[in-house]
Amino acid sequence: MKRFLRATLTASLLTLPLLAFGQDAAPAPAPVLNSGDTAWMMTSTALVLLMTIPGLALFYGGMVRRKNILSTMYYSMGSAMVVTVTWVAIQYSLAFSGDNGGVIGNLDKMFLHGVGRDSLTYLVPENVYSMFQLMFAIITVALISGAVVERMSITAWLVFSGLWSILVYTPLAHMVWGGGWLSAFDAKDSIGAFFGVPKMNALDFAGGLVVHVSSGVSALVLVLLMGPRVRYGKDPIIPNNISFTFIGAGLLWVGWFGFNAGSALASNGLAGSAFMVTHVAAAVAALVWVLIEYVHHKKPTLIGASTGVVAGLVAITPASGYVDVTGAFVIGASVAIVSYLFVAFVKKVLKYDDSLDAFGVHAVGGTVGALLTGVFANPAIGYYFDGATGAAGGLYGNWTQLGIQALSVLVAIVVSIVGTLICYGLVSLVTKVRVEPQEEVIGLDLTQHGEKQGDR
Amino acid sequence: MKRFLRATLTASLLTLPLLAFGQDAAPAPAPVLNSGDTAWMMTSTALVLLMTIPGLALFYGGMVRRKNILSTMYYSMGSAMVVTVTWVAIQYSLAFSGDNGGVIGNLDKMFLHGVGRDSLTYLVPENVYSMFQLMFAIITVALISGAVVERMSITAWLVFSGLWSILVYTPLAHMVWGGGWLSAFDAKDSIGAFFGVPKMNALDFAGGLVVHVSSGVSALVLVLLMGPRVRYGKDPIIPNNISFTFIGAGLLWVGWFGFNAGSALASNGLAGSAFMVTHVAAAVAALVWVLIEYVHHKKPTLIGASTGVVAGLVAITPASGYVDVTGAFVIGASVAIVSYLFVAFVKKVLKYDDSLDAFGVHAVGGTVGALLTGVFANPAIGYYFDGATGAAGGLYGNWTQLGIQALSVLVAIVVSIVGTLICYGLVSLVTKVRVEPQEEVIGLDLTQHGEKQGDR
Amino acid sequence: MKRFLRATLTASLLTLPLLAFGQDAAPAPAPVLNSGDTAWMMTSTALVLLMTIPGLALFYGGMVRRKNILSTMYYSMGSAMVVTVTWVAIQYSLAFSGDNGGVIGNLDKMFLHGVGRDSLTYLVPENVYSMFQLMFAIITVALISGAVVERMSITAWLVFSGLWSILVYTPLAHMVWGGGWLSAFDAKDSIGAFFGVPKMNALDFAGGLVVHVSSGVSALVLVLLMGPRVRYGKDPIIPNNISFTFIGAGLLWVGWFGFNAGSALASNGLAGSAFMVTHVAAAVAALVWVLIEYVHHKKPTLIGASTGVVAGLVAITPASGYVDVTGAFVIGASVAIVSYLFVAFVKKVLKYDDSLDAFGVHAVGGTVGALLTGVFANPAIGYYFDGATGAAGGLYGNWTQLGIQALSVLVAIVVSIVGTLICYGLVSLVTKVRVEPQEEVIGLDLTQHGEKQGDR
Amino acid sequence: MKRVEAIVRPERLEDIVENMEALGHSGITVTQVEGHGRQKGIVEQFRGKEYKLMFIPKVKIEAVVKDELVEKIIDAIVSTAFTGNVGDGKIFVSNVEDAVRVRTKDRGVAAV
Amino acid sequence: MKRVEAIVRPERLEDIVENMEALGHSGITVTQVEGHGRQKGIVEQFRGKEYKLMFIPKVKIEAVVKDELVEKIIDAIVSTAFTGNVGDGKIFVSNVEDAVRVRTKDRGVAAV
Amino acid sequence: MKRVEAIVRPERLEDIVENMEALGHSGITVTQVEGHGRQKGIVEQFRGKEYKLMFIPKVKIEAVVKDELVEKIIDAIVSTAFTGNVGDGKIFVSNVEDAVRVRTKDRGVAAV
Ligand SMILES: Nc1ncnc2c1ncn2[C@@H]1O[C@H](COP(=O)(O)OP(=O)(O)O)[C@@H](O)[C@H]1O
Ligand SMILES: Nc1ncnc2c1ncn2[C@@H]1O[C@H](COP(=O)(O)OP(=O)(O)O)[C@@H](O)[C@H]1O
Ligand SMILES: Nc1ncnc2c1ncn2[C@@H]1O[C@H](COP(=O)(O)OP(=O)(O)O)[C@@H](O)[C@H]1O
Repeated sequence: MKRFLRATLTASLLTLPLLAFGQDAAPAPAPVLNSGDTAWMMTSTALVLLMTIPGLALFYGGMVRRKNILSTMYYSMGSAMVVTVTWVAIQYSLAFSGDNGGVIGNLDKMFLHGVGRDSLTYLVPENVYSMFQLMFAIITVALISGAVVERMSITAWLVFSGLWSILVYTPLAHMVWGGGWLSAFDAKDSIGAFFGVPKMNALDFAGGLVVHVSSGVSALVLVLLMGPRVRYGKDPIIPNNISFTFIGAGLLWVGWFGFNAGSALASNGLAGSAFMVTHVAAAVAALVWVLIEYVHHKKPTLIGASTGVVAGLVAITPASGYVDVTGAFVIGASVAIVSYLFVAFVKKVLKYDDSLDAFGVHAVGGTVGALLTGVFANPAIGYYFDGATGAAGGLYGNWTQLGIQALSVLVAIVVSIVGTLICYGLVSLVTKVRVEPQEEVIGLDLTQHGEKQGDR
Repeated sequence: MKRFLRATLTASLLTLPLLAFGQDAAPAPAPVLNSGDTAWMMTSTALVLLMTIPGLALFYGGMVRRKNILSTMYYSMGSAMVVTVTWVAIQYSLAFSGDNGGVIGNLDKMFLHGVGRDSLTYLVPENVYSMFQLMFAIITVALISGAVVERMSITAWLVFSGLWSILVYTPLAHMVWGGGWLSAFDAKDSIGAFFGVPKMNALDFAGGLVVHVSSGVSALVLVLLMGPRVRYGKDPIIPNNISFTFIGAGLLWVGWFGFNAGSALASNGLAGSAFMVTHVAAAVAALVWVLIEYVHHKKPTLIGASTGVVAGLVAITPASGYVDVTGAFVIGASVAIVSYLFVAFVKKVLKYDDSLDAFGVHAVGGTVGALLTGVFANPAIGYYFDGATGAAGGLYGNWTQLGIQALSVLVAIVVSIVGTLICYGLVSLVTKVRVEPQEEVIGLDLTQHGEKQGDR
Repeated sequence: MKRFLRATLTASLLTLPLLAFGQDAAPAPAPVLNSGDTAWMMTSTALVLLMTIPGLALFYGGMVRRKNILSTMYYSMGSAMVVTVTWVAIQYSLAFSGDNGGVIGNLDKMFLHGVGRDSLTYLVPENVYSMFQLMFAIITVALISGAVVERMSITAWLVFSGLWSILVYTPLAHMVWGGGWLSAFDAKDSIGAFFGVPKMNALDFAGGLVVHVSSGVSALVLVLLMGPRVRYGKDPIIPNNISFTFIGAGLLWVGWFGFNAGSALASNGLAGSAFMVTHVAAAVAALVWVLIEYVHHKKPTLIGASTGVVAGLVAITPASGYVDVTGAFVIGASVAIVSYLFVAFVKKVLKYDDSLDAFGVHAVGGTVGALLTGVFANPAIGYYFDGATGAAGGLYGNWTQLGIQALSVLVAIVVSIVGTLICYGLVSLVTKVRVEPQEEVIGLDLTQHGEKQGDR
Repeated sequence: MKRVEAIVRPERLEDIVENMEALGHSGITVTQVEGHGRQKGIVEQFRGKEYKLMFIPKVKIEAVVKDELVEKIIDAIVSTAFTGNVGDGKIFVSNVEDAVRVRTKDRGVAAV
Repeated sequence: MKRVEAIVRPERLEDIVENMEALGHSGITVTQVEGHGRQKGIVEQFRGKEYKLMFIPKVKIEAVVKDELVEKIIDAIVSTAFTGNVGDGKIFVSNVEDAVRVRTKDRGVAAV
Repeated sequence: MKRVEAIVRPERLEDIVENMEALGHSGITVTQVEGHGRQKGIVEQFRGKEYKLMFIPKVKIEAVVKDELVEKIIDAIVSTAFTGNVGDGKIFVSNVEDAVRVRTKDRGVAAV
């Protein structure tokens, strides 16, 4: 994501005819908006919103009990409303304008100040770029809700959404994509230098760390703070609408092309490569998940296949701009195995109630993907943040990358834990985080929203 | 929408290399299809169909009673079928080919006569342009159905769809987007001159007047003519599937990027700007709607948030190519307040049965947006129809624009009222408009379509 | 689909500035990726996946009984998982790399070997092209499932999916789109020469033969081999969720723009033309279907309108890059009439249990479209495979084309019948094809997948 | 105490319950059921075919009432449920031996 | 008059009703219910876990019939509902004191 | 044999059934019903309006039990269904004359 040279390359191709005339002394021409890149980025941005609204809302909404389906969908909707405002107000600026210590940006672009109709980021309108990034911020928060459905107060959730997005998402986005410490090639003035690691070059094409590790880990923290649902483990919790979950998975799959291939920020060969590995990893993960189910329970489930697809998509996310088809196969297969172990066994043993497996799918999948990026990154495909050097993983002789990836996962975990604890504390100050047990029993739809899913 | 210069600018950028060679005496080169613009316009066209089928059908279908869900969806489907045929037959030509008195076009392009594979509108294929415009025509009619669901005969609806689209939509589209009186910079031969207002320059980027005021006002007229549903106000009318309404709102949101940013007719900075304000206004309107609900009833509803989103999208529609982020915030917040007042209070007082608030959301929202465009239009963003002059609202010293906007709303209202009365009369001549009370009680799905939503 | 000259034309336009400088002696410049074409192809690829997941799954899932909805959706999901792997492994290479006897390609591109980030097909990344083609392969298999829902074992289906895609889809795709016998202008070394028909030039823009005739005919073969459902014809089989079917039809409609206009493999005038005729044929077919229903049963049904849309889309598929608006009207109307006769009368008479009319809609629709392409192909629109000659049908003096089309349909039918018989035999060797009658009565969701659609 | 059980057209439900309440009886339990009787089945269509459904949606209204209220309740139901067409429904009366109100543990008629 | 109430497997519904109708009795009311009994619960899966459901879908078929028809109706039901496996269901018979046909206001056995 | 029929809050269902089973009675049939009684209706919102619903979701638990078990079953239900608030529900007891187990063709108490 967001590599400089890549953009420049495209630009120079386009301006080739001009350059060809030996304007040797002339300054580099101002970049000109590329309509194809812009078309793809607007499409991608729309696709990433589709992933959350209605995609994720359906994916999650189908798995809870009928009395909580609207409430579950409302969490996603709430994130979209709140984070849009906080993003435009300060987050875009803090993530993508300037740099302070490699950790956070500045406030120069508050309320999109200075972002005009003709401002460009690479060869696309900065307005589009800011919206593309916003859609990532929205879905990241919404992902967390999978862990706390059926019990978290909607008021608490709305407040939490904004706070978490500011305190956790923004610095991570800056560090990885905004030119901060984790992605910087050699960040002498950064917090990294302070800790003795000025050079990071972590690879996270479309958000393995920023989106999935962060949301998954934060989900687990929330679960541990809030405790399980009433009667958890006693009553079977039967999904109210598995078709909805499947439709949601389908929309996530389709939208994820915008998520990953859109992260090339251009309509080019890198986008095409990301598109391909995204699809392959998703299908492979689903297939492997299904095979495990055959072995484990004889019956392949539709929720299983849907979960497999999502797990595959999660894991390929950080890798999508770096690996080739081999990487896609291995990443897809690995994440299915590891994630299945987590949701089917580890959760049972550890007894935490991560209702819809936000941790088991997103933190685990994001980590698997981030680490394997350090193994399979093929320098013939992606670049480091400086845009000049091809990004190589262990298989291409650069095993250090695996260490860097592990360290960056660690940083994401630490930021997520600390940030979520702070957010939880702040939310608790203004409102109760959990609904009353009696409200939980009746269902959040009626008690929180005064609505019922259907007429029967 | 449809500004000439904008297109020309893009074209000249592309042809720059050619021009750079001092072809001083040469005629302006023929415009060359831009593949990026074309990609975005095809995507946008698909997105606008998605808004109606299945978007609006779901949004509306979820809110009626179970016995009428299929019938409600059928209205949208019916509009799509009928209007496609009438559009290709005569409407496209009447709206976008030639001009008669600033009110209507000619019939030169009946059945797309003369629109070949290589015909261009700006830099995109005219085939695509005609389809993009068609999708607007489809959704506009479908929006009206929200007011008459659960009682209008499907046969009457199919006839009404075609008639209304021809008699009301077509002249409005021509007047505003086809070079007719309302948009013309100085229309000396137009009906405007006759009324002493030759210069209008009304701003309606993506259809505040043409789509929302027209459909919303016509909806109210139909409601008043047809009367309320049997037992309206006695039985509570409980939505049969709020998730469907939410999914529909989500698809509308996503599709609206095609609606508004597509109205730039190019993949450029203006499209990017429209994209951004569209999203911001939607989220702000939803958030404000939710806050009002907190105050009014303690409980924020999912239908409320969904309605807020749609209201915000409606209001930003006319403004989307003219205003900046400030305008988006104000327009989003304003429409939520005004629309809420209408659906929650005014309707109760006036006692008309606008079943799904086609008037309260679309006419009201479209009017709010059209007027505020006259206040917030920022000349650094959009152009008047001539394409040469930046479009300025009151805040940029041109308070006349507000008057022009008010007058154009008035024109849209008058055309809608008169046209709908005529259509209603004509439909009444060929078939009964309303189903029998007994059929209404049993439900329109079974009595009109011989179908039931589900097996239980 | 896949015409050489078309691509070249676009390329030369883009490189015009370079060429203009009289590089007379220079070799033709290497093709440069076109970002607009690439944007449209990535969008189209995503849209074609959307057609299957969740589009077709919803379309079919809504029409079966509640106890089989998940199983029905699983068939589509299963095809997506399995065919992705077999496609990347060998099918893409066999279909689109090299040629053996005009029947099949070679294995040079197994596992996308040699397909790098910068490999192009025409002016788009080959990665994108291979995924676009894959999405076609996925939906084709999934279409077949409509005939065997509610009784075919999921294990058998997964195996069948892969086998059929390799044995039937791959050679057909190669013959029609991969430069094989059916499309080749003059294929002297091909199987055609052997049979005395070296010159074919069959027209199939987006898959009338390859996708619809093949799936529809194979569906019928499976139905005849497997027999009807238990109590077929005794119990009424009432759709469990007609809204789902309608949503599915809507997503198919929207996605089909990617299917047909995407088959131009560029974002150009041909794509725009295909876009237009696709939409028109769909709406006309739906309208005619509805009118037939009015005559036949007085009541127009939502399933009828949805089926009409799909039938229209099927029939325009082979024609979409060749015919103009007149062709679209005639093809749309014809397929509605012929398909209605099949599903409403012929099926009743012949008493086979093609559960969701895969044959009546796809084989019949594909054949109607393929034949009428031979009548209405307008040389001002599309090209033969060589890209140099405009493709003309009977109305433009080339009635031979109708014969060629008929022959190509025949070839598709023969390949499908033989291939499906082989696949069925192979599947029977490894697993039982049909579930036990008792399992069928209880429902496949519980017995095959251990899941239930909802909590009630 | 008697159980009065009426199987009627769904669209008459609200009116019937209002009428029963007007008689001073408030405890009522309603079940969505499907009826099979003389009423001609509903015809549904599916791709050019017509299916006559064996069952028609009905609601069952159950109320356990004091003996002296039975006839009044029957009258209230009949007068509101009546349309004169086949399918108007039926009312059955049977004996109830005991009743318990969970909240108060009242037994017998006091619990109704 | 007796109420014959049978709780049986959903998949046998149509056949049973056809059989009852063959005996000349047409008035039948059907309710979707969930049963709990000796039948082993259905096992559902969710992400690698198995849930044994407490309740199994059943249908309840209710018919108020003339006394002399009771045994025939029972036989008709038993013969069609029988599979020999646990979960085949039960039939209960109880007394009905009065019946009313809303459309005609007939009372008693005439209304059945 | 008696039919014990309890109309209770849906959220108490599982506990009640467990308690009944603990008494050695396993045959139970559950129906989703809607109740109308003293309990204040649920308030639903729709675009700024509030609707008080006439009916509240309840479950009906039916068990045909041996006479000697009736009081124990009632106690088991009351103790678990009780919250002390309006809407806790009611239990009705009526006579059942005969029972048949389809699988074994057992009749009478043996079939319960
Ligand atoms: N003997 C009966 N036992 C149980 N339910 C009955 C009986 N007779 C009628 N019903 C129920 O009453 C409904 C109305 O009865 P029906 O015969 O259709 O109309 P009508 O009462 O006008 O003759 C039926 O659909 C069925 O649910
Ligand atoms: N005593 C009872 N009271 C009410 N319903 C019962 C009773 N016994 C059985 N049932 C119902 O009958 C169904 C079948 O009974 P079950 O015990 O599972 O099978 P079987 O009759 O073969 O022993 C149960 O699911 C339950 O709904
Ligand atoms: N007389 C009755 N006949 C049938 N159902 C009743 C009767 N009384 C109460 N019910 C059912 O019991 C439920 C609870 O009764 P309600 O009056 O609300 O509470 P409470 O028992 O605490 O006074 C009602 O919703 C209704 O379904």
